[in-house]
Amino acid sequence: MMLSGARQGALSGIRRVIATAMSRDLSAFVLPGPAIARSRGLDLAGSNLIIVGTPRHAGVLIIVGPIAEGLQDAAAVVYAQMPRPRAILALGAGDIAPLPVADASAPLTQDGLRSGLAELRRVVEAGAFHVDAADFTAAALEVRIEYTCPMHPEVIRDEPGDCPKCGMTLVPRETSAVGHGGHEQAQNMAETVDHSEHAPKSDDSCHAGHDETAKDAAYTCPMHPEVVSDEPGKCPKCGMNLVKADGEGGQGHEGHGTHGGHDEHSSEPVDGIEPHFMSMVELTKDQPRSSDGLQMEWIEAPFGPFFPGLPAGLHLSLTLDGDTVAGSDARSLVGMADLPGGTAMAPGQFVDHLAAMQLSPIAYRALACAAIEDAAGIAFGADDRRARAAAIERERIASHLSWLAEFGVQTGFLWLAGRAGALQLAVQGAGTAEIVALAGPIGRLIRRVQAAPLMRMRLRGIGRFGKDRVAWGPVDRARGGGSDARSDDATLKELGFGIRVRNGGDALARMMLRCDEIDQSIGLIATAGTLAAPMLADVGVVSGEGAASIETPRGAARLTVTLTDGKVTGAELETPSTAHLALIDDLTRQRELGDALVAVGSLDLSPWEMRG
Amino acid sequence: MTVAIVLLSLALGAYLLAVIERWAVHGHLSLTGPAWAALALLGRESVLARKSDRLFFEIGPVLLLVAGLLAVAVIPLAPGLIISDLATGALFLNAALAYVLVALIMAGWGPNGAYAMIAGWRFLGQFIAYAMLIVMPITAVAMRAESLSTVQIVTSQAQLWNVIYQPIGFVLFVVAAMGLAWLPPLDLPDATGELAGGVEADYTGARLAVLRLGRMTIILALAGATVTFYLGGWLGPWLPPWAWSAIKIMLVAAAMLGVGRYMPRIREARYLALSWKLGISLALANIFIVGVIALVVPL
Amino acid sequence: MILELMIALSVGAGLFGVGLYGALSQTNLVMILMGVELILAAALVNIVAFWRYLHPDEPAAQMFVLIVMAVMAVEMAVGFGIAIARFRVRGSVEMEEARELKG
Amino acid sequence: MTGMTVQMIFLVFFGAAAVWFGIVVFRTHSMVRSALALLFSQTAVGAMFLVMQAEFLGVLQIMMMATEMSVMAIFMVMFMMDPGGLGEMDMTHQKRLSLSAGGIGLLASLLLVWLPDWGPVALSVPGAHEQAQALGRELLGRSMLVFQSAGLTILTAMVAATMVAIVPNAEQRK
Repeated sequence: MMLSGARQGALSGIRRVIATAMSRDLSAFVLPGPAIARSRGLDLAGSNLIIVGTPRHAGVLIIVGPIAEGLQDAAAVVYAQMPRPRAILALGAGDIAPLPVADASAPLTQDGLRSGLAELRRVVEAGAFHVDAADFTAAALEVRIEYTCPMHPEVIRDEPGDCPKCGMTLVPRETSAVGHGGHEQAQNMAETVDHSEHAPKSDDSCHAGHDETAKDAAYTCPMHPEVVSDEPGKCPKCGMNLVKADGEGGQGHEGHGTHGGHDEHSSEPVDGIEPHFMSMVELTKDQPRSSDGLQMEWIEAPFGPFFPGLPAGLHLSLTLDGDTVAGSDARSLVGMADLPGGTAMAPGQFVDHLAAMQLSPIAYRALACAAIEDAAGIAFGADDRRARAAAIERERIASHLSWLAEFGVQTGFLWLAGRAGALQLAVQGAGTAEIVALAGPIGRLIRRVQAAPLMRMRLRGIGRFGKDRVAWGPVDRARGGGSDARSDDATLKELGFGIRVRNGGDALARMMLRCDEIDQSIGLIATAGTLAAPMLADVGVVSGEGAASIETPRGAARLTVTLTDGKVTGAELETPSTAHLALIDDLTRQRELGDALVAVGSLDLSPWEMRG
Repeated sequence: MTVAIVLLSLALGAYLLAVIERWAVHGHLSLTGPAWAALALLGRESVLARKSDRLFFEIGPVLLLVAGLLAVAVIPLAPGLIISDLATGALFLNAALAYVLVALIMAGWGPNGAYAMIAGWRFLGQFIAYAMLIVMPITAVAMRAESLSTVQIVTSQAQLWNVIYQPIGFVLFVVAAMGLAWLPPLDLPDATGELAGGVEADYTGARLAVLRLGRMTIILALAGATVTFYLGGWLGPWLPPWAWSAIKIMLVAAAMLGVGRYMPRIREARYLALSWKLGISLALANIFIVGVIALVVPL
Repeated sequence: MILELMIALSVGAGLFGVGLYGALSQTNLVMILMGVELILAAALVNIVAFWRYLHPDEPAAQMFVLIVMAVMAVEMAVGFGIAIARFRVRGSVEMEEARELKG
Repeated sequence: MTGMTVQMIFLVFFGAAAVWFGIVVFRTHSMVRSALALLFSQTAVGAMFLVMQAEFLGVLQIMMMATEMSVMAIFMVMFMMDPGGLGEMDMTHQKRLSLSAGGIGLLASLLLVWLPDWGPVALSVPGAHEQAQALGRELLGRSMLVFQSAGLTILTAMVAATMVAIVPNAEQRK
């Protein structure tokens, strides 16, 4: 019996002791992330695990639920980055390709976790070392060696040589064989950046440059890039010698093209400068300046999709100038559940399909039910509506607590992380009575967080944006906005709902507001007195248009469905997080790295409900 | 003999600290946990990052450990129980701790990774801002003891511990010490939520074990320095001197490790500004006050 | 005993030679500063050697060492100040390009 | 006599280390390595001080240089176009001149070292404690003025350097 990621070597002597130690001390990296695990009701903190923030320090990869195919490459890289011996524990994951077969599998429940861990410990103790341990390979890991110029990242060759622009020796660089591999290369880890990289490198431009340089070289005039000829000669305009330039040289490939004009071999020797001196001024003149006028190396570092403290599944890649963010590229790797286009779908199936969205399933289930019932013209009794509203409020509490926990991880406030996580697990699936009973501890937590002076110091003024930007839900209400789908909901009016607003529009206001809302939601549930997860009533064979709008924990989501004789044939869904994704660039630009990440975290994005 | 005793107690202290840190970071308290963790680390393969600066990558953790050991060498645990009682002990402590910076820059530059590199340079700024707050309070301490020898500094506190004699210096020194050992909430170089481990991010296996051991040594050395300079070293009633030193050092170290659990990480900009604007002026004021007191009331 | 003095002074001479070469040969301001640092280190070695082997009872020599260290610090501070200012304006601290002072 | 020879051995060792690292500074391509090589050269010099029983000075040198050279390192990374040394580019000029200058300097100083008669050599030095105290009395007594002016110089240099370095006004940020 041997681990999928066993380490070479016979299991004997000291190795037995070490294997025992590994089975005792399981340091785990959670896929897609601890927040998802909690929302699925897994208590990782309480199961004698060490949850680490980087795969390099992990010995076990815990996979929670099936891996979205947008994350498969990333998962492969994460697994590859774990030092051997490494093990996989799959909880209700099903097929986990491209990863090797899991060493222990279990259903996605707390008991499953417990039994799975027990089995895993046995497997690790027995199979941590093996003489014929196999290597792990995946498409995302195949690297190609290419040669690039330290000064001109857009120059890429397949074989070593000199840079056609500055004559420097090209240096080898590894890039992924698959597209965008360069990002996944470094999921959660430092990307292996050249220390000598001066301009923001994006794989697109690299590959584009690669394709272009594959064409045979042209000769162009240093001063007049538009002059391009196939053989060397003099420029018709200024009579200078034409210089050899690669395919993009004459075409001004994003401002780098003009470098072709400063090829030191062609520039006229200036008195006082020795020939063949490499002028840094000319080499760097066209490269972007940073805010303080001091031009640093630009490094593009990935933060996600599995970065500790950031929402799992969010691909956030920051271009760093020193430790200041010079640019950002954020998108969702998972995307939201795609809706039926022409194909008809049974209502129940449609509801489950929408509820499959991570992090706030109940809200979306309720949304789907409401929309379909509206289309079918079904009305409810007050109790039923109250019970649904209460269920959504309960999910709001859990979601905000989960956000607090992640925020605690991000800001290093570990006490908050542990406490909020535990309370979230307690709230999920709790009945009215339990929630009312939990009001005490939750209230204490909230008051303590809201009062913590260092927290104010940390958050005030970070991620502030004005009223002109589009925002939904708590993010909007934290800047004094009034968007809340609950405010025109009769049921919640009966429960005495009144919209909560904070001014300030920065991370601090968002945290304060979410704390307020947790408080408020507990009150609402208490007054409702009843709580039931939404169940779809039986729609007969009817046709019609229906629309519904529900305030999810992240903002208002709107759904319109078309029923044609009992089947859902068309649907339109608007989710809040998609709008928030557009905020990231402004909130991070020219911020110190830590502040930028906190600003992103304070938005409480959910990649699972974005159009990726 | 002395060396053996000191190193043994150092190892014991480091292990206890590891237990405490495990509780502070991961929230479980187990006496055997760190032992298993250390064994597991030694068993894992030690990955060498692609295109890394091999030399720095290897030297960084070792240099960290060596710096810690050198710093420990001038900390008296009891009368006579000190590896070397230098005439310039207090200064030597600074010199040794200064190489923590070099070690972290090496460890940050070595693996050729963005997180590690940023972490290393972050620590440079942090260190330069806070080395001042290590040196200047020590100056005031030495002024009272009229010597740089750590033993004499301890004996000079026979009547009154420096924590009462110069409280400003004590506060500054403790804060600066926590910054120097990058303990939360001042853990900018390995902030999990910002740099996914920072300098530690690319280290695995045995190298990571050395790095963590080195950090434990640094923390112990700084706790020992705090005790020596401000809490009267081995001085205390009833118990034997070595017991007093052990208790004080472990308490200080545990406090340094535990406090970070209950507060968020501080913002880098504000943190540096605090040192340059407030800290250094306070340290100067501290030196002035201590000088005046030393002139007026000989104690 | 005289031999130790000779050794120390020779080391100083070696550092001086290397530093001089560096200060003259490098094109980058920071590298030039490094050369100067080496030259000053040579001076330090010599002063300490003289103090140790010729006038051990003269603390003024040690004081002199402190002054030289201060000079090193000053040189670094001013040099880096100039480097930053120049880099801000010209985007380079390559002395090859500092032609303003070349007649 | 053995003590002497031990001292001699250590002097040779650390001296060789100092010079060797000094050469490495200008030989390596990686800028961070170059800065840290200078650091180790200076540290070796500090170790020589310790060997020559100037304890205070040695420790001070070792301490100061660690921070100073780390700052040097980050400036190298900031200001060089190829800090990783991956491009293996040449950053020297007037090689022949500087080589000859360095060589001549070296030879001249070696001559100066070995030719003259240095007269009687002191065998013993005061202990570290006495040294520290004597130095303190010297600094705060006879040489107070010099020391004060050195301090003022540093202060002035710090202020001046900062003034030169910071952005003069907001519009230059653009």
